[in-house]
Amino acid sequence: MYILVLSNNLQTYLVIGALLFGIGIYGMVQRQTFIGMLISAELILSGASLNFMAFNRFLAPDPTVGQVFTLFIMAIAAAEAAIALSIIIAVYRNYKSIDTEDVVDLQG
Amino acid sequence: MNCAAIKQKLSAVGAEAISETEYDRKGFALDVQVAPEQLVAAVSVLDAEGFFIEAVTGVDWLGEQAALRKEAEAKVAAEAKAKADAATAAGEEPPPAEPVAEQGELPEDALEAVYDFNHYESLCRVTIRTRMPRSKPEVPTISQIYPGANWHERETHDFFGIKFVGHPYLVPLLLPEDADFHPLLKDFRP
Amino acid sequence: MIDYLREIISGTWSLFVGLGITIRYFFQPVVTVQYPYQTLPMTPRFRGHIELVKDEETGETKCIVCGMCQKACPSNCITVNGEKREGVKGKVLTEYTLDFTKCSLCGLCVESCTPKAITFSKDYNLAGVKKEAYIFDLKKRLEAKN
Amino acid sequence: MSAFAESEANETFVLNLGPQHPATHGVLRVKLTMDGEYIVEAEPVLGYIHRMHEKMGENRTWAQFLPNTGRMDYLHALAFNHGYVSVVERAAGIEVPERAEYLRVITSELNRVSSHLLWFGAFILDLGGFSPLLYAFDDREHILDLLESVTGSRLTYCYFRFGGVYNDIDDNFVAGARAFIKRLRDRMPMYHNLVTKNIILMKRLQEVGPISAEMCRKYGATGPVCRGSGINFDVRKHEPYSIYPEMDFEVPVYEQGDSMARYMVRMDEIEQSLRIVEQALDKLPEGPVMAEKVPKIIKPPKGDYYHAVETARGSFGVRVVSDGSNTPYRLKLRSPTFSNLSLYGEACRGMLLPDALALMGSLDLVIPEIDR
Amino acid sequence: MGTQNLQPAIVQFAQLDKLLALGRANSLWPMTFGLACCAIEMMATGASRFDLARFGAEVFRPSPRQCDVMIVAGTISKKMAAAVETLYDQMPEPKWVIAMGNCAISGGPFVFDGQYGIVEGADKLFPVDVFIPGCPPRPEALIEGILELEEKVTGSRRWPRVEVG
Amino acid sequence: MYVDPEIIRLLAFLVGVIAFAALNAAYLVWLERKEAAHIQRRIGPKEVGPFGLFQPLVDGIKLMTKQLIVPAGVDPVLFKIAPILVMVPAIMSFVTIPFGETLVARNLDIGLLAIFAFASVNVLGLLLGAWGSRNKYAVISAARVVSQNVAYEIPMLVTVVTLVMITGTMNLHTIVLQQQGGFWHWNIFNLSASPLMPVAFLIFFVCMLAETNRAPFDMAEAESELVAGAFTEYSGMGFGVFFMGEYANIVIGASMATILFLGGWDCPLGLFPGVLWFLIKMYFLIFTVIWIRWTFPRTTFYGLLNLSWKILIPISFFNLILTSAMLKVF
Amino acid sequence: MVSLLTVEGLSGLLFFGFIGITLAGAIIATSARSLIRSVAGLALCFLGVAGLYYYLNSPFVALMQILIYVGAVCVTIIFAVMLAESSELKQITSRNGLVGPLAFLASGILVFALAGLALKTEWRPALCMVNRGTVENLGQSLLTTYSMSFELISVVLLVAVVGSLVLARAGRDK
Repeated sequence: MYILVLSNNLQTYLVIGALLFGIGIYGMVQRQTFIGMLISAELILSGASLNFMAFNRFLAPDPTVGQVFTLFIMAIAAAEAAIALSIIIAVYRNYKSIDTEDVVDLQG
Repeated sequence: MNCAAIKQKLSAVGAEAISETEYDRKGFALDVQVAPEQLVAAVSVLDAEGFFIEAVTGVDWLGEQAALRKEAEAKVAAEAKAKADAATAAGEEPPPAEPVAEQGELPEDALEAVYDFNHYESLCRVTIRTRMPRSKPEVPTISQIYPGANWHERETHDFFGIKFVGHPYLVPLLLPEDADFHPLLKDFRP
Repeated sequence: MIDYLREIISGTWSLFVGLGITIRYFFQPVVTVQYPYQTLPMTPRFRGHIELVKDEETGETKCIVCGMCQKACPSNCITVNGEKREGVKGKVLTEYTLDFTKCSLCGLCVESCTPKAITFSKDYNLAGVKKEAYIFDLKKRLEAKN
Repeated sequence: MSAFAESEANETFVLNLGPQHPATHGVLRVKLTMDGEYIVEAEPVLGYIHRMHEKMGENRTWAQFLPNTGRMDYLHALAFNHGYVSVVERAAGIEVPERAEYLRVITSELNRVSSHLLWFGAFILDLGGFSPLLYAFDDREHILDLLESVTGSRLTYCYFRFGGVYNDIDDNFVAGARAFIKRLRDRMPMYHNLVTKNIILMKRLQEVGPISAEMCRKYGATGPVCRGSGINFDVRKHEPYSIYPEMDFEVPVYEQGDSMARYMVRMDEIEQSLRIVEQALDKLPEGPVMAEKVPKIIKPPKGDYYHAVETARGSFGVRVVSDGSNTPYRLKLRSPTFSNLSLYGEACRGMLLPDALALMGSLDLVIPEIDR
Repeated sequence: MGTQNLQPAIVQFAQLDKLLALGRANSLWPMTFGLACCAIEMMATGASRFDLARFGAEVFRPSPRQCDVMIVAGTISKKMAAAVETLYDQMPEPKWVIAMGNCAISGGPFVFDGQYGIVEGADKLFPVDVFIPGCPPRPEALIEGILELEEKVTGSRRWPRVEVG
Repeated sequence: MYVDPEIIRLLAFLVGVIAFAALNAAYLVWLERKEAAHIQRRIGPKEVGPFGLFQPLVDGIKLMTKQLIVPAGVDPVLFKIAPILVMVPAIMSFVTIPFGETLVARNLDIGLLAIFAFASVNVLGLLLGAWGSRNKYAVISAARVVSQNVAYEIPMLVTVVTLVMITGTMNLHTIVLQQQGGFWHWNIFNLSASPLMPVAFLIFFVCMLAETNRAPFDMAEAESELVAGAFTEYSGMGFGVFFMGEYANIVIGASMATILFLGGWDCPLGLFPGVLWFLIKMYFLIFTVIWIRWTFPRTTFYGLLNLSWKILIPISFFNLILTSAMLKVF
Repeated sequence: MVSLLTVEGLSGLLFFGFIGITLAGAIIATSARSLIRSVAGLALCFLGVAGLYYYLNSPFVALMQILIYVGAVCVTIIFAVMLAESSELKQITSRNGLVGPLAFLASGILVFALAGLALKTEWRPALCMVNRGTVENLGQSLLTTYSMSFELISVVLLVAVVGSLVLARAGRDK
């Protein structure tokens, strides 16, 4: 059965990665709140990581590279989430809103 | 600090009547009657002397005036009767019964607010009373002097409908929030 | 620094002391009285609901229907009725109802009873599915006992 | 989301503690305005167990009101009995035989110990410890057995009468009380080791919920609450009643004013009460337990009368206004916890929720006594 | 074949119901809910001397969502009545109510002409399954009440009755 | 039809693990109730079955047949999903725990990491459930759980890292094998690696208590403060599953402590190793957990954070540095 | 032909499950109305991705994914949602009717391009393997080849921790 060996196929992962990336982009545009956008950003990062991992598994001569990359992305993502959320909270404190449209007052 | 000194200070702010009572008999040392206007001044004196607030309550004197009059009438009648008896005993013609003097309308019955203060160090329970007409039961609040009076006054307002003028939050405390009855009034019927 | 360490150590020690106490109790015998199988002895002065006393000589109640208990009761849970019968001195009890659901077990009725015709029962474990079961007809109860 | 949206403007939200909440010891409701876990404002809402005692006082004869007193503060019912019978005796001029006063003090102090034990257990339960509650209940059952053997009931006693007490005690009671005193004295070190010295409890109580002496005065706090704030005020010493002047006991006072101080006051009071009981048992005179000349229907002369007693929670005062009839004209019950609780709103401002609950526990609330 | 096969099935359903009833009866979790004096006796019942735990009924849950039985221990004032009703409504089915003490049964000693503050009995608010009279009832009576409720649920009583002389 | 024996083995393990988790949860409740009772000098459940042994069974029957209320205003999806999110990771963690020399479902090289990874999902479940139930008490409780878990994950992980430095592997099976042959080989007594090993064990134990929300750190379900905390709105089996998840987490915590510090299935005196010893050690730890629960009052929230940041974290870091220095020297 | 009842078959099915979880999670994350459900979707998506990593022979990264993304990032986001929930309702009002479809179109094109590229390109596997990519290898390369980046990442994390503390504190003071 062909479909059962999909898991051993590079393209599968690449397509899933592309889908994640696309959904992330869509969410990025569509979402109106900072948190929603942050979530979408995480999706985009996931798509990228998945690509790295897939290439790492199937193509790379040194199969630690992709993993190291993904780990770094995770660390960056965690740091980003922490910073982004503290910014969101600070914004919320000042504007009482996490809606991007409401935060237009640059003179703050 | 002794009760006599307090008595003087209280009379200085214009208390209507002050009597030193026998502690063993009554359970309090000073019985002070003030007009509602003097209440705050009197309480301030106690506050300056370091008294603590024990309780605030009310008494409904409904029917008191009628009873007083009845008593007075009875007294008059008794006197008349005694006179008559004395006269009869003396063998005189009893004087004709005097016509009962026509009396005006009864004065209005009063509501009384009673404040109990006590002292941590020495034994001197001071009772301050103030009377107000039943139709317009208003008395200034003392909750700015004693924050503890806040609840006591609310409770008294619950039970008697006494309005503490200037009270910050005079809503029912023990009765339901929307209660509009005052159960301890003598004419209360549920 | 010394204080810091001392606090840690003494604090931890206090925790172990506490654990020691509870584990000691763990191995001690239980103090439970297993109610439906075992029962505690009731003190003779225990106050259950009231009950009519039987006169040992006549086998009848001692009640003289004076109504003192009814008057003394703070919560109006006693109803006593009697009637005049021929050949009998005083009144004869026809009804003695106790609404136990209003009783506060203060004992004023028992105290006020001059002929000592009522006493406290020892019913300490009443429970049932009907409220009406606790409006006792004490006269019937006395007769049922006989 | 409404909970959070409603208070968006100032980042606070309202938390309704009660009327059914495990920490409020009954049906108290506290409206807490909170900023996160910090309390901005606390407003106790009373009256959920308002049982119209004062109204009932005007509807019943002097004697018929007796059972009510035991139901206000069901934990220290005998002291409330004591306050009420004392004021009526004062009003009607009834002399009480000495033995009766001794019995009143013995039973009432035992009752105080049982009240403190229950408070101890419930307080630790508030703080999350469970077993001390049951140990305290275990000890308390012994007191209840003793009291039941005299009064006939376990909780809401109606034992005192105008002019004396209802039953005399027997030798079994005396022996039992002495045995109990020994037992509790042996147990107290265990309580201290298990609870008082426990680091977690110390951390939770020390410097938590401070109440200043001035605050006590302004709010009229009495009992262990004011004694924990350095005020040496105990009605038993301050305006001695009954046979307390003849007893040798101390009033424990702690200066700190925090929850730990109030805790320690009560723990020390248990020992003092045991001392009183011990002395009273030693000195117990022979004689009747009921005055002989007590009128069947009591009609005190016209006037106001006041009498205060020291209950487990503070000074309980009864003001009666008699119009000379067989029912009180007005009956004011000054309950200690009412005043003690009234300072809660101010005391817990800015505190964390668990600390505020510890403070509430340390005030030793009995709600039916507050609401009356 | 139909009838012959149906017969045992019905019996088995009955057995299942019996099992459910047994389960429910032996795991009555009360609500931590005390109103007045009787609440102290309720605590005493849970304490070492009487130990309600023997019947599996010591799991006092503070949230009504997890309770099976509400022990109304004390006077219900009119101010409190709404809250008590809400609590009752919040409990999941099947649920039971025990009215402990005279106040919960009929208002007890606090009923008088012209009373303005209390509800005269929990059964004015919701159906009550077991009544335990007393003021307050002794802990044994509460245990008896729990046993009575178990009897009501399962239809039979497993425990001996204590006769009082 | 051909069925791969490997699948049967997997299924058997799955069934076994779920049954083990469920039974454990049920009988830990029984143990807790009995132990609490005896500490308090009561009898505890007794009337249902011998020694009340059927008590968990009837409780289970009752909970399963109880009405499942989804209160108005809650987020129904999250509300229903949350108990599962608490339960499933716990069950998955069981897969990698070696109960005996051969009794392990999946011997992962990074079993230690797997358990920590799955444990972290637990918090998410509680958070979603609490937020989904739209109850203020639940939300406060959830906020507490998270800060608590964050605060205690640090000393726990540092301690575990110290341990991994000593053992050099994250394979639980290997870690146990290294401790074979008498209790002086157990990591808790491995004083040559670091003289603070017993302290490290204490830290691990305390962190485990905090992570599983057990007293004295039961902030999440602080009865006297937050009614029933995150579970306030849950009824019937929803509550039951939360409860099972909680007890499963305790079992996992206790088995981790057993594996990492107490030599797993190793017999203290080097006699016959076996699964029995593992269970004895694990249940002793659980007994201790319950024992602690019924002895101490609850800490406050800031007291708990203070404990973590001021005491546990410095000590565990000190231990880490000390251990690495000793490893370098010796 | 592989039977479904073998390990391979099951694992293939499981693989489908993971793909489904990933995509479903991602869609929920972007389209759910309430933020909290988006986060739940995100967590679901991350779990799926972790599963996919497992299939890519690196259980270590899979577990790290769960530990960091689900256990830390998602929890942090939920926390923020709790603090700033109130604007959730406004979500329903879209700013412009065209934004949705346009975004869909744009991302659709992007996905098609990327997927087409992935499928069309002929990927050539590496000729030889330096190592097998186990945890050990990973650790070694982290501490040798990538030690510099490792250090830098730690600095970034530290800065992030300090920064977020400062930001969150600043709001408190006002």
